Amino acid sequence: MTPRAIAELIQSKFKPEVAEITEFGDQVSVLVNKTRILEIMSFLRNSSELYFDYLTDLCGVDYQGRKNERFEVVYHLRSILHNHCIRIKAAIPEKDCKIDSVVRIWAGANWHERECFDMYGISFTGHPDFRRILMPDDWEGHPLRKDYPLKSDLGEAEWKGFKEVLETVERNKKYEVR
Amino acid sequence: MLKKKELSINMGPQHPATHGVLRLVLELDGETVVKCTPHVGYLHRGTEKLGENRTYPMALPLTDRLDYVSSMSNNIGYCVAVERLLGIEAPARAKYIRTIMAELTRIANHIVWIATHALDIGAMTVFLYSMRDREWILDLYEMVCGARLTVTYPRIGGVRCDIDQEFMDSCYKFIEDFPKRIEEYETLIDQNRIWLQRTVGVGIISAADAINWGLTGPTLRGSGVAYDVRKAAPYDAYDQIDFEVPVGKNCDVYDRYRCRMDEFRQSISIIKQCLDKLPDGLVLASEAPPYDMPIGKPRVMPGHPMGEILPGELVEEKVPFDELYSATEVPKGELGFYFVNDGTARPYRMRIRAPSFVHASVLPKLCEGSLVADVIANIGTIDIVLGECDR
Amino acid sequence: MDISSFYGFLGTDTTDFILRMIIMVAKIAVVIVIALLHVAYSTWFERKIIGHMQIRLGPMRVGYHGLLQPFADFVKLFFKEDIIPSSGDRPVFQLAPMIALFATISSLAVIPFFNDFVIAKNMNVGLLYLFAMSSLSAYGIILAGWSSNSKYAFLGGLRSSAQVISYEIALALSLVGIMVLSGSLNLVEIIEAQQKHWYGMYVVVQFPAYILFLICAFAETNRTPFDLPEAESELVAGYFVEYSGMRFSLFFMAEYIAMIIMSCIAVTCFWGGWTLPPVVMKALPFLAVVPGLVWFLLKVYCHLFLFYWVRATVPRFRYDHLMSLGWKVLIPLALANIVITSIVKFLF
Amino acid sequence: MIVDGTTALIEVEEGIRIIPGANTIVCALDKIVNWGRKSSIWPMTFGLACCAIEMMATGASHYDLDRFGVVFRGSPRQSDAIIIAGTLTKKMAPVVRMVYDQMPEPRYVIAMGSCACSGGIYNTYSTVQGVDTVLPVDVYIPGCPPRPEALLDGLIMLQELINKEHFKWSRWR
Repeated sequence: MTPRAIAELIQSKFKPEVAEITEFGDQVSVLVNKTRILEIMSFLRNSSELYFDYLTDLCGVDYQGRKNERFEVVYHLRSILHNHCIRIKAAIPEKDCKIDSVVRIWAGANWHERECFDMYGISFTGHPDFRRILMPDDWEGHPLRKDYPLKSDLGEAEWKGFKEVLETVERNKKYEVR
Repeated sequence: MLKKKELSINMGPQHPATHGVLRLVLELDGETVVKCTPHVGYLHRGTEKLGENRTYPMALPLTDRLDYVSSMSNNIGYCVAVERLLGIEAPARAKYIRTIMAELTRIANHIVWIATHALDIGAMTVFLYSMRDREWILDLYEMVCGARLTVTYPRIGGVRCDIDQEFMDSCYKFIEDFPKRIEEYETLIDQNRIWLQRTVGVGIISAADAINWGLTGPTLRGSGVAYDVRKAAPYDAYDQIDFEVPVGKNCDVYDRYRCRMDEFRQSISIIKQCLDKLPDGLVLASEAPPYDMPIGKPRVMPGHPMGEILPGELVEEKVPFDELYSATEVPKGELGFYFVNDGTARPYRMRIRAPSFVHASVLPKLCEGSLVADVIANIGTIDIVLGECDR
Repeated sequence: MDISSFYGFLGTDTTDFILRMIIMVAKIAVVIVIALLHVAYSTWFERKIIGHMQIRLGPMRVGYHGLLQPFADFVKLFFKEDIIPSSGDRPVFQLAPMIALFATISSLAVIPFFNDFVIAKNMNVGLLYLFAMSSLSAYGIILAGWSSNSKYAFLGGLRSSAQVISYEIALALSLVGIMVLSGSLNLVEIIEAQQKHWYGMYVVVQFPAYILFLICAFAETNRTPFDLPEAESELVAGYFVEYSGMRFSLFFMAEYIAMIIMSCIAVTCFWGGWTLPPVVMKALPFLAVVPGLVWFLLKVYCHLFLFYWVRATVPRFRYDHLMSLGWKVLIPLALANIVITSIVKFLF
Repeated sequence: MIVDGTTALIEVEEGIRIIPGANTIVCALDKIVNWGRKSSIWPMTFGLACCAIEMMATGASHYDLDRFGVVFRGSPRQSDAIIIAGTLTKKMAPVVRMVYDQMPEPRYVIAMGSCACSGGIYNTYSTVQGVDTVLPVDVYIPGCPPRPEALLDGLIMLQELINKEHFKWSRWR
């Protein structure tokens, strides 16, 4: 099936949920409401003509000040059987920063969702093992947000684990013979 | 009553067998692993954030350092993605050169894989034999671009410079001689009873599970799923090349090993075909962006000039964002780049879908219930590189 | 019981006693010094052999072709800081490497190096003594693993104890055939018994036992493919993961001496020790001018080479495979060998 | 010679006092100890990122670190040097420091690659700008990644550094 046809099928099936369909090149993205995301995803996974058995990627995007809803969670789906793919996006407002987890549908979503939380602070309800993944557990802030600094010097906001190391270094300097 | 307590051991981040800085917390009952929790992120360098602050040509060197074992493939994956985004078509000769390079990289990567995998299982000679042959490929790299590891040879819209006759001759010699070296590795381990005992029936993951977990590359194909981006969505010259996708049957460590060994031979055949068919012409498209690509202004709807959008301000009209996901088959699996572009020369969002990240997530499934020694075999078989996993 | 007969072997005369003591101490000193030199050079030999097998050179820069490498390593280790983990069991931690080393070194007492040169000459339980000492050195390993208070060391120690216990049985059983044939446990008598046959080496008639013995010897000395207690990719360095400096080198020495001892046992029990087979001596009588020690060492070096060769070739066993190999294959085969040998000896 | 409280120390320079005659012993021993240390540097099997692959390549048959007596050891307790090969992240910094603290004296640190020297191209929220903020570095090897020849050069420089050491063996207890 062409991506366009898939998008139209989704739209016909979940009419009120689909907010927008955009196209770039041969790729189509479908923006849906986050409330029934689990239902939509189960349909995509289980319907025999679509059969998206393979979650290629799951990531977040921060549209701070560029779009009405600050965050979007992007799902890239692929069907190995039919060799077609689609992009599903779910808009997430900053105030209600959570969405249902799809780990039950695709086990591979596990780490992607954790990373999405780590980088953007989007919570996934129903995730079996929900904690930070790339940054240390007690890291403050979500680095890939657009208002997070890029450079190394975080000043006061420095991770306290790293501060402790620097203290150890200071403490042990007197034992070094150089 | 004796109280039974699992022994929890911490493997890594500094451990000889964790291929970098992967950390596993294992809970052991005797020698059996009851629970396995991988911890990643010890090499999280903020590549995605850094990429969002650089122009497309300038973010290219970052991709080398993702999967540093197969840096050329990452470069190609990135270039293909940006070309698709910016609508640039690389010349035919460049496409063929890239295909040759991608396959050389596949061989180099699998060499490092077999080296470390065998070393972990205890066969140290395979490591030294195969690292010797890797130098050969690195010499070929040096011949075209002067660098060994982080090459940055491909460019958006082609490759940096043309290959010469000397490279062609060396390459022909390489593809002629290398099959003998593969046989050498196979002599050492293929029929070795200890190797078979360590790999056959270990780390089984069924085809359905493998798809469900999102595995790609030889790790997926070892489970019998013939999914290969080179076939499913061809890029570069792969649609003009005739090759097979080796698949396994028994979904275990041994089959994944066999898959990679067969990929050596397929890669050699691809390189041979590419060298034979290599067309003449330019190697860099004329519309390729220069290195100091002007950043430009973001596409905004009228009434919202650049720089006046404050954080938290509500934008009434929708802003056009180009979105593109592009996948290429790197030696480890499917490397995807997802770009959100707002019209500037900088990606608004650069997402890297790294195969190692997905593969590392499947470790608990592979390891739980097996022995400590199998954990080592399993880490080896999924072929992860932490640079790519943590980004 | 007459006390003089109890000390009779030392002689009644005081000067005679002192003389014997001096000779004894000199013998011990010579053997230990030579053994330690062998340890030093067997590490060099190993690095060279494995290097050349792996198309590289091995040590080259320290001395001619790296000949001084073992001494450099020793000097460095000797002057290295010695760390004792504060959470570990301090006395046991210090004791463990000594047990490992002294148990292996004292095995040298019963090895006949050449004709009439053996420290404890009339030890009529020589083989049993060797087994006892090699089991004793396992204590060193287990205690090291326990006292380090590190999980890797602990797992290494556990693996090692299980491995040594299981392979000890097969090792001893594989030599029972030799005992049956020679009718003695004294190593010198075993060599002399071999000389009575035209072939002069029990390896000819006890070939299966020899293979069994070799496999068990690899396991006893924790060498590849049975190097599970110190499996680098699994347990970092196994039982001596917490040891640094000199204490670590004691373990290192113990391992290499154990390897040399195993080779010595193999040479003594299966290859006729310092002797050559009578059939060879008859054919090539000029070989008699070569001292026996040369043949002995040559045979030992061949066995050491085998150790290194195997290390460069095969991967490592998995723990359960190791156990099932030991209990389900080696021990039954060794028992079968005993039965067959005894029947054959009884019939002929 | 007996050194006790009564032995007079000679002040050769402002603040530097020596035991008279001790240099004949000290210097000879220094030479032996330094020779031993420089001829058998055992670095730890410890790779962080890209440079680790070049480190592996240097250890493998083509470049063969074993020629210099360099053997990789898995345990920090038995290693003399730590080669920081790759980017050091803030999450990894406590681990690296801990591993370094576990190493026995004398211990040497080689910063391999531009990331370890200065942070390299990665000036981001999660990376440490140069490993010398965490560890005392002896030798810096620039390059991204350094070629194996550069690593060999760095090791030879470390050997020269060790050769100039004086009285460092006194720390052995």
